[in-house]
Amino acid sequence: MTLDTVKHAEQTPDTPLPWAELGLKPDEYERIVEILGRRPTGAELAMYSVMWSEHCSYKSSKVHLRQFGEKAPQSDAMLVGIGENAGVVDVGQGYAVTFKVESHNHPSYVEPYQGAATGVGGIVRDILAMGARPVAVMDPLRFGAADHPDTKRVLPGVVAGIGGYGNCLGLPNIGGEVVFDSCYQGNPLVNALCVGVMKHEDIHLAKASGTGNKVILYGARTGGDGIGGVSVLASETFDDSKPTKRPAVQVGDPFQEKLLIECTLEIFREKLVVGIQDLGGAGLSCATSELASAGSGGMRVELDTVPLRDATLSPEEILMSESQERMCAVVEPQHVDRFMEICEKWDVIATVIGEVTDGNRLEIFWHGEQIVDVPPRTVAHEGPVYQRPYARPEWQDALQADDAAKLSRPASGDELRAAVLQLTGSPNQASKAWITDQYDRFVLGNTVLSQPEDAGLIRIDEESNLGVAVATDGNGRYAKLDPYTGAQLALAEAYRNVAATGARPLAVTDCLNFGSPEDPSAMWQFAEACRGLADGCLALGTPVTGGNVSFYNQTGDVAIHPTPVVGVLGVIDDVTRRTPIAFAEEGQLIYLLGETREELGGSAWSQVAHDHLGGLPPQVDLEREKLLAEILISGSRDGMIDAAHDLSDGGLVQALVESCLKGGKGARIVIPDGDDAFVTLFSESAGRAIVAVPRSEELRFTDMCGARGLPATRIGVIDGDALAVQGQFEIPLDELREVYEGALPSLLG
Amino acid sequence: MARVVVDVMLKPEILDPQGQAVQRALPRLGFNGISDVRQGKRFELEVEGPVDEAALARIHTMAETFLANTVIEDFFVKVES
Amino acid sequence: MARVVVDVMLKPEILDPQGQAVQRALPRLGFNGISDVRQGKRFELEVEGPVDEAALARIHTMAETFLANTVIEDFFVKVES
Amino acid sequence: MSTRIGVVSFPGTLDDRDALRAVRIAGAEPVPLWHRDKDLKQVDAVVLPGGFSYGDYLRAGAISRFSPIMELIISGAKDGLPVLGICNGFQVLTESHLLPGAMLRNNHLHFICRDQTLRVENANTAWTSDYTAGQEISIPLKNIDGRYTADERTLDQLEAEGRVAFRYTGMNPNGSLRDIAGITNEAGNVVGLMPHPEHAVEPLVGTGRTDGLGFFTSILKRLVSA
Ligand SMILES: Nc1ncnc2c1ncn2[C@@H]1O[C@H](COP(=O)(O)OP(=O)(O)O)[C@@H](O)[C@H]1O
Ligand SMILES: [Mg+2]
Repeated sequence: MTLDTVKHAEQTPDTPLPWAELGLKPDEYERIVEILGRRPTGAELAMYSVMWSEHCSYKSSKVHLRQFGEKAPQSDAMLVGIGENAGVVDVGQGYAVTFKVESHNHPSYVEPYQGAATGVGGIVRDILAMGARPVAVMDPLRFGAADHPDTKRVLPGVVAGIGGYGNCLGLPNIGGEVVFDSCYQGNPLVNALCVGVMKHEDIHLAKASGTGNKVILYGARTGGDGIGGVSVLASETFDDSKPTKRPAVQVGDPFQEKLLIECTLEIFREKLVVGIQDLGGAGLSCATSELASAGSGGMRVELDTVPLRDATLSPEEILMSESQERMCAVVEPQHVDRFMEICEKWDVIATVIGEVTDGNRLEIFWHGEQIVDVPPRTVAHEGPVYQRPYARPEWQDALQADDAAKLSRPASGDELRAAVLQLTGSPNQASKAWITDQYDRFVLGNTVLSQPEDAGLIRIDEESNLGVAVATDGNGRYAKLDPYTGAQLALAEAYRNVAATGARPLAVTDCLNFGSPEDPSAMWQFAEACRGLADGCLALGTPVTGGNVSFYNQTGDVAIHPTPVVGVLGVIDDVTRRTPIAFAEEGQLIYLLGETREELGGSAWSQVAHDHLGGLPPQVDLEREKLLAEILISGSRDGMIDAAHDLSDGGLVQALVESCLKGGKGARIVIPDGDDAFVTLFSESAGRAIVAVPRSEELRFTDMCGARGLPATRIGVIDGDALAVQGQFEIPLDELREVYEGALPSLLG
Repeated sequence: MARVVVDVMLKPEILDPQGQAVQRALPRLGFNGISDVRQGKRFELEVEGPVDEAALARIHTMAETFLANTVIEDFFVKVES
Repeated sequence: MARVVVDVMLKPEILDPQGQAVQRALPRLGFNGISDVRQGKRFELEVEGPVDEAALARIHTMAETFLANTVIEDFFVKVES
Repeated sequence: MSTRIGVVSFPGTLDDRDALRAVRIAGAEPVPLWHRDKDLKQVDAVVLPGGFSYGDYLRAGAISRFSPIMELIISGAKDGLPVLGICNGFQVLTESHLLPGAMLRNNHLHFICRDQTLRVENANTAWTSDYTAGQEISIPLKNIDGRYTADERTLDQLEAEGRVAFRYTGMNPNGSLRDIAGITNEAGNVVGLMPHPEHAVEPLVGTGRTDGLGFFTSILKRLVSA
């Protein structure tokens, strides 16, 4: 076979190319021909097709994601915004924190262990590429029904993969989510979040500048992993009947990644790089074109210098390979030797594969012949943009009209008791310890709060006790009922969770998991969720710093619930002031903050008791959320509250169960006069939390709430070894614990 | 009672970090002349009754659906003499 | 280039929970008639040069000191034809 | 002169920073050691910390055992150098035959991370003198290859000589024979255990208890009074 060089392409304009098989649309191919003024070479086609895929180009989502920038609240904390590998926020004392959540959904369905493992690996490299030391990970997960046989295949593999990779990297797992719902049966969601810390001056960006600077590829050798994975996997619905579309799976090597992290941090410490980029989806195509596109000059790459694991790879395959654990750095010539020395110290293979040129083209050579000659911006940053049609689905009205108020409710104390136990033992509300005990939460020695807590909280400075807290949340049921409100509820919950630990919420990352953008209904859900999130972030003053979109989460015509997963990062000046969820001191008073309305649409109770989804989700009041957060933060800082737990799915009763079990202390609860016991216990009104207040602080605390106008209702006291609701029921903690802790082990073995 | 062995190896195109780690360590330990190492799994099955074609076919299915993950692994069934 | 295989198996007296987990799962998957399963490791070594007695002796040492931990494992070296 | 305690980093070691911090909190001078180092930098004792050295590929601890620094540590330990192996470090010690037995995959086959109680059975080793025999402590446990195994004769001998240094109580988390969480050599200078004392030296982080600090204060006292 003759090599398809640029010259050859010029001479053979009529050679048919497999652009359609590579996922390009006719007009997209036309545009490539127009940009180049000739037909692309095979290698160029490979690059464009993979970089213009939905996954890399965000072509369907871009027009909506723009709002995150346009409506961004004024924030002094934002150091690097959307568009880089990850956003960076200032947390004070010269420290900057970067964090981002990403999806690895489809690969984790095909091969749960490796799919999830490489998902962790990928997000960690993103954080590393910003110049930061990765310090913690989180894993928001969604699976099909807990008792479905395929869940038993997918879940243990995913969990083992996340643990196997993250544990081996030495990154504490400080939280996440586990949600079961049959809508995720064929499309589990595996999202992974990483947090990194650096000093302001260490921030690095992905750009290649300085003519003559060397381009160094370092890390693992390049093999045939996931060739075409990005374009095929992420832009087409996975379909079992067409096994040819199954991509080669990527296999992770966490040990190699650990070396890559330490090696890269040492390189940063010695200030040896001008620009740096991790290799993730689209591999070298992405790294070289993005580096060149963001920089000032062009780039020339000798592709045959790339160290290979499989000598038979073609140049196109090398460009598209998604082999893991690789990074690409731009280094001034005088620093190359030292760079190589550090790589050698860490047993990391490093190779100069090219250099920055003074032109404005990305040129790639293979055995001396030119196979790529493109303007890099057209590959990396000026891909197609679609204004996809969207429309409110016609079933939306009927769904919202199907009010949960009509469902039959527990009335007697005995029925309430049974409902509590049913809720506590349901897979979504039960303890996730079977999963989280497979994750190292102690490594690095800075974990102050980890699961089960409202947010993960880590110390970032041992002297000053400065720390950060991160929580992720997302409720697909709420979003299905109303995607605008659902996205805001996800944001509000994560925000509230961070505040409940005593940290001040600062910034947002999000992973938007949706169905096909080519389906106007799914696209409407997406548009609404983006609008809701952008409006919500503006109202709360927490900018979106970065995130990820995962489309095509659907099987046939049936999409998953729209699932915006929102991560909120907060800062706490003194981690010793943090507030845990545990009820630890008998005699302390339990206060319910916020207002409870009858809001059962999309609730955990409606799912567990009636398998029902309908009506409207809880209302959102972001001003109230801000006020609640202020109270929680002040209460923690001034020592007025010893425990706090936000209220979300499962409502008040679920929060009580968790705080009691965590602290090993019971509670005596009195339903406020005139209130309905069932609604008080099971409603999911937003903007609420419970707190434990030492008696000596009661007056000070209620004065503060009163002065600021936050409803605070004393609902009980920490006492005994049962959860007792006066006049209704009493459940010994042992019985609750058995139900709470026994559920997942009995389902998963 | 007969023994059937199922060897499960990563497909050649799939990265084998374990084998690589072994191979990289060998020269340091003074063992040279090994150009590649792949690490896989070996299952020894004690089979009740005769290992006839039907039994082997069943074991083949078992290897394909359970012992090996054919997305990334190849497997080989053999009867131990 | 020749291939030498080193099989490493837990000693018979050592509990093998991986093998047991496989064995326990088999009936649930509809596979009966397997009375025992042991899971071990298989190393495929590509040897440069002739696999003569000297080479095999070296590989034997390598297996004994490195590939296997003889406190818990037995190993078997064979030349693949 | 201050007491110098070395902490070895192999490629893939994870808890080296924690171990260095624990040494510092105990009041000794932490000295980072690198697996390729060809001298021990005049340290008075050595900690082999936890992690996945060389990815734990092949077997946990199997590849690290052959590093240059391990040659020095093996010969030093035989001459009385105090050595503490934690988790992966314990695995390196058994692979190096400084301690008998071997570590296998947990009986439930999962990685497990939990707060674990153990009983200090031998408070006479270089690393446990600040505890009392029979004392129960609670420190984090996190591993996937933590099932301690040895043949019956070895186990009987360990018991007879009082060399079972720590035993799991409450629950055996991994199927270790005779609930063994850690052991010592005959001289008492080499100690290995699976749980992580270095994660339990500050009241704020980790489990919020400081039950692990005694390991580091024990060795410090021993070295200062020597
Ligand atoms: N996949 C997971 N990985 C790590 N931690 C998890 C995971 N799933 C749940 N958790 C943790 O378990 C605890 C309870 O989860 P959840 O009930 O979803 O919290 P909340 O309702 O406060 O958002 C939290 O600390 C959460 O971070
Ligand atoms: Mg919460």
